[in-house]
Amino acid sequence: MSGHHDPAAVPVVSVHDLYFAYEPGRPVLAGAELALYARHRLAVLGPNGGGKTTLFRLIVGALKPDAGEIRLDGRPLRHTRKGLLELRQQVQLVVQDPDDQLFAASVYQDVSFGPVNLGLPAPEVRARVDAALGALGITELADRPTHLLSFGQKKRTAIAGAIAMCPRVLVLDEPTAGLDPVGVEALLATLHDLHVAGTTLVISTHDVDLAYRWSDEVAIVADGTIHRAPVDVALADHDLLTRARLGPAWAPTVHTLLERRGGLSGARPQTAAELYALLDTATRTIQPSSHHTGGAGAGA
Amino acid sequence: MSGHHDPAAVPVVSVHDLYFAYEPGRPVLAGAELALYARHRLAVLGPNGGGKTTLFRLIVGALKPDAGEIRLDGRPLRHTRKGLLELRQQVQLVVQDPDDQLFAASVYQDVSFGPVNLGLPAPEVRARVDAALGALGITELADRPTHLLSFGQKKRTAIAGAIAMCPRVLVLDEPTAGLDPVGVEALLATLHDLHVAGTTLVISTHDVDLAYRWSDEVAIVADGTIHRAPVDVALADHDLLTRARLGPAWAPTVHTLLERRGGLSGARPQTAAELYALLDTATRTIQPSSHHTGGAGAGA
Amino acid sequence: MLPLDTIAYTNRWRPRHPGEKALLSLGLLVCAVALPVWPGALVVGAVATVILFGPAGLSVGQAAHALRVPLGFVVAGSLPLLFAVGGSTGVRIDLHGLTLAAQLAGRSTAALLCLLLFAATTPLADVLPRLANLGVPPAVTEITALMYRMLFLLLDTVRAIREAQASRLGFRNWSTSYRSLAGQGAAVFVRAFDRARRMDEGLALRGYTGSLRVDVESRPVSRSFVLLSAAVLVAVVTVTLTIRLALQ
Amino acid sequence: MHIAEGYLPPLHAAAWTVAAAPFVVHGCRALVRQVRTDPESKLLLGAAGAFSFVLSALKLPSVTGSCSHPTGTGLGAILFKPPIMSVLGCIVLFFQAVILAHGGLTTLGANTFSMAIVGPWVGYGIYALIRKLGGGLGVAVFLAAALADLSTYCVTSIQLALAFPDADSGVFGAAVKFGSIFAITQVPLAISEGFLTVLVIRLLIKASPGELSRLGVVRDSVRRSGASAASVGEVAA
Ligand SMILES: Nc1ncnc2c1ncn2[C@@H]1O[C@H](COP(=O)(O)OP(=O)(O)OP(=O)(O)O)[C@@H](O)[C@H]1O
Ligand SMILES: Nc1ncnc2c1ncn2[C@@H]1O[C@H](COP(=O)(O)OP(=O)(O)OP(=O)(O)O)[C@@H](O)[C@H]1O
Ligand SMILES: [Mg+2]
Ligand SMILES: [Mg+2]
Repeated sequence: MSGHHDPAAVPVVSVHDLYFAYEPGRPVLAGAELALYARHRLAVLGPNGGGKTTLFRLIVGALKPDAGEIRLDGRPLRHTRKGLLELRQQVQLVVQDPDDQLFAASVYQDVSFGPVNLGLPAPEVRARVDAALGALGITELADRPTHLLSFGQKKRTAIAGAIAMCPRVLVLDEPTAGLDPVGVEALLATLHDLHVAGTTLVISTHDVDLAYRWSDEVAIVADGTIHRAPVDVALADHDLLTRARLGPAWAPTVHTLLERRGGLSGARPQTAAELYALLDTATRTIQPSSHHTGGAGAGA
Repeated sequence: MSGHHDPAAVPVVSVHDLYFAYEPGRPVLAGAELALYARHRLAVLGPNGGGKTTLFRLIVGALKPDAGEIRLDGRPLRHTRKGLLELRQQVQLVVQDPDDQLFAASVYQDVSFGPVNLGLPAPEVRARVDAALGALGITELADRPTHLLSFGQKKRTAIAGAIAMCPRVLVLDEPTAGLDPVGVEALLATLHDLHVAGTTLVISTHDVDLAYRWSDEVAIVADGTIHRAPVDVALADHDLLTRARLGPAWAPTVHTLLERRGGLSGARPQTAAELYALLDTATRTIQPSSHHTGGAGAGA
Repeated sequence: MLPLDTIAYTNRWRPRHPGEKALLSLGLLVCAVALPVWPGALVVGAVATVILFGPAGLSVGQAAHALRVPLGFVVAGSLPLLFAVGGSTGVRIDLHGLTLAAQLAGRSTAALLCLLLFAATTPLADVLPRLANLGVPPAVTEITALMYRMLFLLLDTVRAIREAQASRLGFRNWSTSYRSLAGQGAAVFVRAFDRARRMDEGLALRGYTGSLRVDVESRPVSRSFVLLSAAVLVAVVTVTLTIRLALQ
Repeated sequence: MHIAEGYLPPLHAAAWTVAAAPFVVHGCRALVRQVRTDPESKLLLGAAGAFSFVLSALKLPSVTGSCSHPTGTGLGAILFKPPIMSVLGCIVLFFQAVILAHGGLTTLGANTFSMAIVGPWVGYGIYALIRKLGGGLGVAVFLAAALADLSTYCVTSIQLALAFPDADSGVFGAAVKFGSIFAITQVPLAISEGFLTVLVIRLLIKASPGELSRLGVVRDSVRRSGASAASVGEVAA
């Protein structure tokens, strides 16, 4: 997979033996470990209240760990004004509810906030905003007031605001929640472009199938720790999945079941479309005659 | 399917040639038709901004249609105080964001709001609240302040508040959004109990697979109209799905593809588990020898 | 949610610099108030109406909807002028008051049309960030912009809560209504501060360290629009004063 | 109780603007100072302002069957103190003028004076006085909210009377005239608002005691205030 990292490389951001509790005695994270490498795509899964959002808030410095360390390019993060400023130029978080992040009256103004704060000259600000709006496909919304946007449009604006900071790591908390399937595809296309452009991407999701098809690696946050594994390993570990209140991803499960049965060949499918294609090929190979007669029966 | 209705029956709630626009000239619904029968389970699908929430707000009388009619037990709804009062004793809506519904200081107080407003005597109020809390499994939260609940707990409290009104029709706007897979199962179990108890259930969702496994019928809200069809018909109509920005449900799709290939027998699976069972049986039937050896390979 | 606000964003004059529109509409507003009511109100009112429905492209329906409530205030406020109290007769119809009430209604209506011309063409998103240029302290303009943003979030919350309460029969009678309303007030308070807290964090993540400065869309000032506006204002003053002199 | 756009003669409009200006400027100074020492409070102030706007958009049931709105000045003053309210109230009135066409820009000074200055000061003064005299929270809140509303409407009547004195009885007669006409709607409304504000504060003590004590509305002992609020509830019920 394109995102697999060189094990000797220094992670952009890493988390070491992290402890955090909102209330004393009830730790949300206890000994969490995580590393984000350049161009990595990580999906964070876990039960409600497992600590995904908390982890993200720690990574971007919104919360201060009780113990443990967060490192940026191998150097420990200091929770000073300066340290945080540096961190936030590298790592941007898009929170789940876009209304928490949009404050300005118009889309253009809102997206310009980060670059203006960075103290960039006006033409540079304008260029960054235009690029961010373009990347999200919302150039024509620039003049629209934030309060008249639909949910999906707000989400894109919030992401554009983060991208305008040109972060090396972009963390998105449940970016697909509330989007319709086509909206999800559009978002994934945007994330793909960012991935190609070299951004490290982290998303949290409750959708195992999405994690399966999108990420290089998954991190499962449950019981205070983080279990990291390549996608296909993690999603085949039924104990882990049960503990994390997750189900298996269906495409690999079906594939595995069919493989046992024989007759399916080729790489493990990453998406529904790939599995369908595989099944279709298999159908054609084995019983070419029945291919076009069976179609009508689907809806009966 | 258990929910299939007698075509001669009078629907509990029906919607006839409904027109509605928030802004003149931009209708959200234009000629919508829908009927909810007793003990029916309907899933409403559609793109973002398609009009699902708007339809629900019209059905519960929060919005007044520009034209067309809503009927309760066959009698046209009048948007008078009295007419709405009658409607609201029969039909309850649980909105997507539970924060929009919870305003009282404690869970118990919030759930008791409706029964108290009905003017019931205190013991009856208590009985209803206890029953509702019990049905949602949140009896032990009764004294907790609503704003300290987790998202899933808030959701349950909001549903309990609606159930305490003992409605014949319960409408839920995206009830599974933001819940983890186990949370979704728990919710579905609750809905199943309500279904068994005779409540008509309507949910909206972006999850085609959920609609497929849960509902008797789906209604697709797109382009101002509502396309109604039994689940397996609707979810096999690719044109309709494309127009509604939806993908196909995967369990029936895989099943269909496998049927073409031959070797699968039995009823169309409703859930992932059923399909897996089917595949597993098929595997065993065809190649009993490979069954227990293939398992480990899944994660490799 | 607030129709006039929405209209402003889709209005034909949206791309114009807010200063241009302020010059024209607020200039007319000053004329409406400062010039002699007769014939000033008539002249200003007529000019504002023509601009509103002509170049600014507002529809009659939109204007009627926006002006319904404020015109109600004007009418209600004029009624007390129709009679005099406390004289020998106690209460009597005051004929002089009739002229006064008519003048008042005329001036107010004309002024309202000017206000509408500004409000329906000039969205606050364009105005607020530029208030700093007028000498308003940045802290105040930024808080104003935040209020504007949060306003809509809270209005939506109130709407949703009101609907949910109505659906659970919260407005069945007086006592349930008060309970519901108090619930709304409290819920809005809690939500407002929760919003502030969450937005504070959301902004911190975007590099917020105390300043909410943003880049404002550039809107070139059209010299011809400014000159035409000035000409309209001069014409309004001249015509009004001329008619006034001719009448005397 | 807004005075509509263009309703006041130019001299009156200007005079009320001049009268309101020092209060608003003083409030602005206080606000700028607070924001400088505590930049985080910017968002809280934005929320407070938005809350004030939305409060005045709540629909009160009224005797006439139609709906009317509370002024919210009493509650705002208790929660955020009068100097801040003079700025927030002025901004709210500005918003109401340019996005609802309620009130107006030429009458902004006069409306600010009655709704954002006199109302909050009267409300807060009464609240502080009753609390100092050992009165219960409920009574203090009720009177503060009701009298803030009433004082606003009295000032508005006087503003109108000064602009349009009665032919027979002059300014005083006109004030009585305007006052008694608005009294039909305003007196029940003020009482309504008083009750409502008590209920709101009571809920707030339960729902966000932290915020209230930060704003200085309740002191250390939340339990004691909770108890007094409960007795207030009996008054209101
Ligand atoms: N501000 C807070 N104060 C106290 N406890 C909190 C706070 N935020 C979260 N928690 C608690 O911390 C735990 C982890 O919450 P978190 O939001 O990180 O979970 P999550 O994995 O993001 O869940 P979800 O899938 O529901 O978004 C939960 O038990 C939650 O109740
Ligand atoms: N209060 C409102 N004022 C104006 N327009 C609105 C309002 N609420 C919704 N709309 C518009 O009406 C259309 C339908 O919205 P609705 O919320 O019903 O869609 P939905 O199907 O529920 O979408 P989603 O899947 O995103 O929840 C959208 O175009 C939306 O922008
Ligand atoms: Mg979370
Ligand atoms: Mg919706």
